[in-house]
Amino acid sequence: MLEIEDLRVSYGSVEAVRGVSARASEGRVTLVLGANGAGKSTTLRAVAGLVPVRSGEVRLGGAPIVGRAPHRIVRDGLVLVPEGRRVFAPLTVEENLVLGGYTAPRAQAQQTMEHVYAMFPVLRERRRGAAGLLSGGEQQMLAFGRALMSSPRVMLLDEPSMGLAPAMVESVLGAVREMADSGIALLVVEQNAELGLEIADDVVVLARGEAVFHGSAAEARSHASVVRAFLGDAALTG
Amino acid sequence: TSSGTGGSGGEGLPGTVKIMSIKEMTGPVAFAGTHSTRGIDLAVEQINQRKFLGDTKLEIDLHDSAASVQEAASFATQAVSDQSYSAILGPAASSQAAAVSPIADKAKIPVIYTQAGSDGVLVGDYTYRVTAPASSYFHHAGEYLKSKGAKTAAVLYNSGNPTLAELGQETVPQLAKKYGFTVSSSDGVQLTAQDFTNAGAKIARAKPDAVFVLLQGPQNPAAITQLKQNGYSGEIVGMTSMGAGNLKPAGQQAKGTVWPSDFSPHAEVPSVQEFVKAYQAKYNGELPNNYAAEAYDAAWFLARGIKEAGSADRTAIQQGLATVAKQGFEGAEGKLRFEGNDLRVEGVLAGWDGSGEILVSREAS
Amino acid sequence: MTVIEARDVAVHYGGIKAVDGVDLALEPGRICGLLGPNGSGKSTLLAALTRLVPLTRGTLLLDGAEYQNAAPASLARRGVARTFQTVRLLPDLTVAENVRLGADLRRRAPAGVVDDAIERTGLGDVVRARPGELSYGMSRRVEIARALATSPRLLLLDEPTAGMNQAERQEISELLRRLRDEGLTQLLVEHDVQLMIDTCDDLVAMNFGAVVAHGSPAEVVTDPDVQRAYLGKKWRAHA
Amino acid sequence: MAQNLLNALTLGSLYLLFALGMSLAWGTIGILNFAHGSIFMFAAFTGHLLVGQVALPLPLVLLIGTAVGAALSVLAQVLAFEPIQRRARDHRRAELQILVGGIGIATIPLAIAQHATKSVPFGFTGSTFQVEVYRLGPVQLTNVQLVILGAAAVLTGVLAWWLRSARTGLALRSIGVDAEVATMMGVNRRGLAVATMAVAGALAGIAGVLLTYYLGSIAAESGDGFLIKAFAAIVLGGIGSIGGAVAGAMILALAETVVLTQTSGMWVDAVSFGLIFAVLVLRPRGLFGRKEVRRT
Amino acid sequence: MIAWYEANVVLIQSMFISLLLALSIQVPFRAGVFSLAGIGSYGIGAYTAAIVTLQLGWPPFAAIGAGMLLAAVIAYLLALVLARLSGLYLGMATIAYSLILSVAVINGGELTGGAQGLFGAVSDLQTGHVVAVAVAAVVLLALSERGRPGRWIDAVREDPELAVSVGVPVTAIRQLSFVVGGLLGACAGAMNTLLRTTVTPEEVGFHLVVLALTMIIVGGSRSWAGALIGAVVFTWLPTVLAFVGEWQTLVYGVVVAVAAIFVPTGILGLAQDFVRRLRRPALPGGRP
Ligand SMILES: Nc1ncnc2c1ncn2[C@@H]1O[C@H](COP(=O)(O)OP(=O)(O)OP(=O)(O)O)[C@@H](O)[C@H]1O
Ligand SMILES: Nc1ncnc2c1ncn2[C@@H]1O[C@H](COP(=O)(O)OP(=O)(O)OP(=O)(O)O)[C@@H](O)[C@H]1O
Ligand SMILES: CC(C)C[C@H](N)C(=O)O
Ligand SMILES: [Mg+2]
Ligand SMILES: [Mg+2]
Repeated sequence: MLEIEDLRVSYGSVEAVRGVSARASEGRVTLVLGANGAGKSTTLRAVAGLVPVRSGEVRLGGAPIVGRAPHRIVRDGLVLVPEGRRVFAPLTVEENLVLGGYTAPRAQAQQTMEHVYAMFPVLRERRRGAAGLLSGGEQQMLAFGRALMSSPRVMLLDEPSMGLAPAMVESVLGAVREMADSGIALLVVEQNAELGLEIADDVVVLARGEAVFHGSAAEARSHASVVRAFLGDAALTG
Repeated sequence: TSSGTGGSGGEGLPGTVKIMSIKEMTGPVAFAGTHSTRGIDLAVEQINQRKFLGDTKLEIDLHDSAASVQEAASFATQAVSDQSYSAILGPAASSQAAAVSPIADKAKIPVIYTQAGSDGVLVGDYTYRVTAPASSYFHHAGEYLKSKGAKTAAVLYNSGNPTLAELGQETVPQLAKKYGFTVSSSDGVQLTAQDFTNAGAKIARAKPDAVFVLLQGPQNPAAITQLKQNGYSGEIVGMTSMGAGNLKPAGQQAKGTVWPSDFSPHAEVPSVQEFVKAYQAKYNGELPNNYAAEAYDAAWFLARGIKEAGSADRTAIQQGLATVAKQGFEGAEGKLRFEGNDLRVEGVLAGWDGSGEILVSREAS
Repeated sequence: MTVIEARDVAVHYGGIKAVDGVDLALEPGRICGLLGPNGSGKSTLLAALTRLVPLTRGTLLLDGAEYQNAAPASLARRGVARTFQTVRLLPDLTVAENVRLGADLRRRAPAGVVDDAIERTGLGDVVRARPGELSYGMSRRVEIARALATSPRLLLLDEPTAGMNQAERQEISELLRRLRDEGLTQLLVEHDVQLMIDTCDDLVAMNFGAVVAHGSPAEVVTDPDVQRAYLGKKWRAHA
Repeated sequence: MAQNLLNALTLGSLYLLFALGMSLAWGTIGILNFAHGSIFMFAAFTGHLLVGQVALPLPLVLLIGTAVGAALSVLAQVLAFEPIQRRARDHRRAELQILVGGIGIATIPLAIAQHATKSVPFGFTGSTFQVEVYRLGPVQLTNVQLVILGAAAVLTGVLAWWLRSARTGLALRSIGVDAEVATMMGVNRRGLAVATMAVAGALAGIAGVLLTYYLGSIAAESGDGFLIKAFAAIVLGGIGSIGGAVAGAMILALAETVVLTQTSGMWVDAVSFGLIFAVLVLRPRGLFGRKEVRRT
Repeated sequence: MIAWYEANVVLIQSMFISLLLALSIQVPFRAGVFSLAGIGSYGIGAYTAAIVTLQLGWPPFAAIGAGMLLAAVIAYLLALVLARLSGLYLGMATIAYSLILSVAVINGGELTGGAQGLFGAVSDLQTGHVVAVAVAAVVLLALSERGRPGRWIDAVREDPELAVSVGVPVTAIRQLSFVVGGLLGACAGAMNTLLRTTVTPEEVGFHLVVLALTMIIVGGSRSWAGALIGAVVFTWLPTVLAFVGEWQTLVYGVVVAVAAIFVPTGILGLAQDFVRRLRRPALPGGRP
């Protein structure tokens, strides 16, 4: 579905991503791991068309999308849940969701909204309130729900569980798994590697802008350096 | 600085006498600056062709002060410090003129203004003004109203412009006393007022016999239109700001409007007609307006002063100007006479016939 | 003697009772963890403690003295520092200058506090970068460093390790414990339960704006209310 | 009394027509266009030039004004505001750049019109349209006033409805909040922004033409005076609210009318700006301004 | 050189006056206070200086001081009254204040000379004095841009809540910025009046708002240096553009627009970016 090939991205003279390849396929969750500053967010933003790509290929359903305007990429079925929530603070919760469904047919958007409200009841309670007044975790739920609204074919998630309470992390990651099972392709950056690995099919590890590991979730779980960096020493001995 | 100028210095005139002309060629008072410049150009052409100063040529160096006080003041200092300039023809806006005057007076370089009606403009011996204060010939309006039997008059004036404010607040009430009408209402509007609906309606409702509309150029047609739309049918009296084509947008509605003016191209005075003919010959038949006439007179005033001085020296020219001022002369505005450094003219009553400017003349009086 | 104390503190926004009658007391030299579901009022309580939102009711005490009417800026001068859940850095200043802003509080900041804060939070490589150039995790560290640079006696941390991976969280946890050992009292808001157990001396759990449990970490994470409202299946299994 | 009210309503409608476009662009895509006054004037000026050649009826002059206004506004957007917003790091910074860029742009049509007219006023004397005065009891009303009142009411209504209920309206507001995230929702930010500026400019053009018919004439500088009034009306009502713009424009016009009819016109600005000052002291975000969404 | 100086002395004076005027806006802006009250202060300074010179015969520095004191007091009161306002709402309120003042001076009767303004306020204020005052102001402001005060002001502008949390006296800094803006504006107005010996209502109008804004946005609003660049550029630009004749205003507008479009951080920012790029090697990548 989504193929990233030898992607390179620079900010001025700083090369943040130096030849990353990855793919996200229908029905699969690809987990992206990496330390702070490894280039995870940059990779996702570049795919979504938000930062210019220096070289490399990104194909969506076989068609190259590098250089395409971000709003067109959304219309092609790829949506990004950005790092740090970025909800439209002065707009109401519901307006945020409506915007999320901007490209989707109205009826379908209405249906998805019900689904989002069911998943996060607090959003329904606060639907007429300004999004910016929600708590951090509530905003994260909104950002996730908003992305669902467009009924994407490919979804990029940048730390969807950040700031969520443990029970909520489980339900969000559970929802991610369900989406994959319904045929969507997902690329997920997740710091909670333990839970992430539970729902992931494939894993890519980035370090200093390069992909240093590609493999299945099972392989990742047994790969020493991955384990040490992302699951903690306890997991290694245990 | 009483030192000599322009090369030869001392006795006798040099080959050229250089004058700086500071005029608003652009910006909101460009209508004054551009027409003044036409008048000056015509005068200088005549002065040089007629060898009025012998072999000496008058040379005008034009500077656009735009709408800026700072620019005008800066050009004045340039004229002061550059000894090749013998005198200045000053800007029209009072605020600019008021900034130029102290500089010129201190440095002792003669400045001749047109327009610039504010009090602060004439500050010493070196500053002259060749536009008579409107108040000095506004009696034409009084006589006109008397002849029409007007008993009441409303006043609508621009309180942000010194000349207009003075006319509205002082001149008209004095006129009323003298010509036997009462001022029924007096309304000031702001410098940049645009909407005269309320003022027009208010005045129209009171039905005075006459209304003085003392506003800036663009405000005049708007105010007259509103008066008429509200059914006002009495006399409308304005001032020179009604001239220069400003009433065109009001068209027929402004028909019958009159205003005292220091100049009318239709005045049957030989010196006026001589100017009008020359002007039309030079500018494709266009009729001159008061800005052109005033500036034409200013240039001639200066030339006479120089001739009298027989020198390009600034102080000598000032003395020459003083002598000429004492005698007065005939010019585009008719018979010119000075009171101190300030001009007085007889003035006329001009008017609008629906499509152009006419001379209402003095037969009414 | 408590360092800081809240008595029956409430913060209401119209009908929304973000904090509703909380009692909380921090003992000196201990790390107190604050956990609770999203929207349970943790951040609002922190804002109340630092005087950034007005109280609907209640009393606040610092070293035994009431301060619910004090100017917020005076708290920093009295040794209370905090980090924000949303990263707040000055975009035009470098990382080093952002940290120095913390030290500016004192006319004579102890020598080396800034360097020390930078070093302890692992920002050495990026001191000259500007916040816009940092990855999310790095900018979180700057938040912590700036608070440390104020040389606080009391540190309030709102999800300081969000956006960090396991190893990085370990680092921060160790840092906080070291600071505690140096005598710094802390209130830590986090959703990583393991980290809370490892780091905190006491835990307080909130729900719906009120405290629902408090005690040692072991007690609180096994509290049935907390389990139901807050913990995921992993922790439920532990019980 | 009734007459004064009607006049105030007309003046308010003119302020509103002018302010509406400005408010739309500002409240949605965050562009405070200080060239709006200049565009307004130039639309009328173009109408004047054409009417000088052929006698045109009012609807046609309006159409021309609308087209010229929209075209100039789009030009300003594409050549200036868009690049500024693209380059600026954040919104607040772009705001001032845009304001000053607009001030610069405003001088271009102004200089051209000043050059052409030498600041002598101009109107639509050649138009086939004739002002007619109707008398209804104590009140008199002109056909121009009718057109103005009608245009203001209809255009305001349509705009308010569109912003409130259409998804596009929401998309516009989202651009003003966070343009990048808006594109991540699939919003075509550039296209929508250009369309918005076209509408704003068209409104300026309509206002310019109607004002000229109403006053009989305007001058090249007339746009400037309206600009500050419209800005004031929008702020008074609360930025981003169409209802606020209506309230602001009407209150301002009413205050001015009261001053003009009850006292001397010399204090008009002092009273109306005094009113604005007082309102802002009591309501720091205008009458209907949204409260700033901020939390810790 | 001396001849050049003499010929251009008005522009040289104007340049320093404009600098002070621009600073009167720039100082509050830097603290995130979008106040244009400096323009009103300019008017207060200009008229106060004229009035005390004409009616009381005060020497120039006393006249300037009187204007500054009055403006500072009013600015402080404004700071109290407008404490809850921010952004363009504050901008509008302070513009309103300035416009009310300019209506007041037209209607001020004898005291302000009405539409004519006041003239004949002769004093012995010299260009040198103006330069000295401007330089002193710049030095003080430059100091406030470095180190601790500089960071504090940055914090107040960018994030007042954060500033409070690290102990910055936000309210006091905001009020101070109002007062300093008032002092600078009044100083500029008073000196301009005394140099020109006249003041008219026209000179203290809305166009000053436009001029001051243009100067600091094109020059760069983050530092005194930006205001200086703006003052230099916009004082001399008309002279430089004299050769385009009639289309001067048009070209002027184009220059302003182009600067706003292509120089987002002002000319100063452009220069600083350039220096920074020269000096700083590439940032090392993220942490391993
Ligand atoms: N706007 C920018 N300008 C310059 N450098 C940048 C910019 N954004 C990111 N970088 C740099 O690019 C590198 C990669 O950053 P990125 O945000 O992609 O990291 P990340 O893997 O998402 O980290 P984290 O887990 O902390 O979010 C970092 O070194 C960062 O400093
Ligand atoms: N200014 C405000 N206006 C309205 N509601 C508010 C405001 N501030 C907080 N709230 C609400 O109060 C509740 C508590 O918010 P708070 O941010 O304190 O939660 P939290 O415990 O920190 O949650 P999280 O773990 O998600 O950060 C939330 O429901 C939030 O939406
Ligand atoms: C050109 C005119 C507008 C000048 C005006 N009469 C004045 O005295 O200022
Ligand atoms: Mg990231
Ligand atoms: Mg929180």
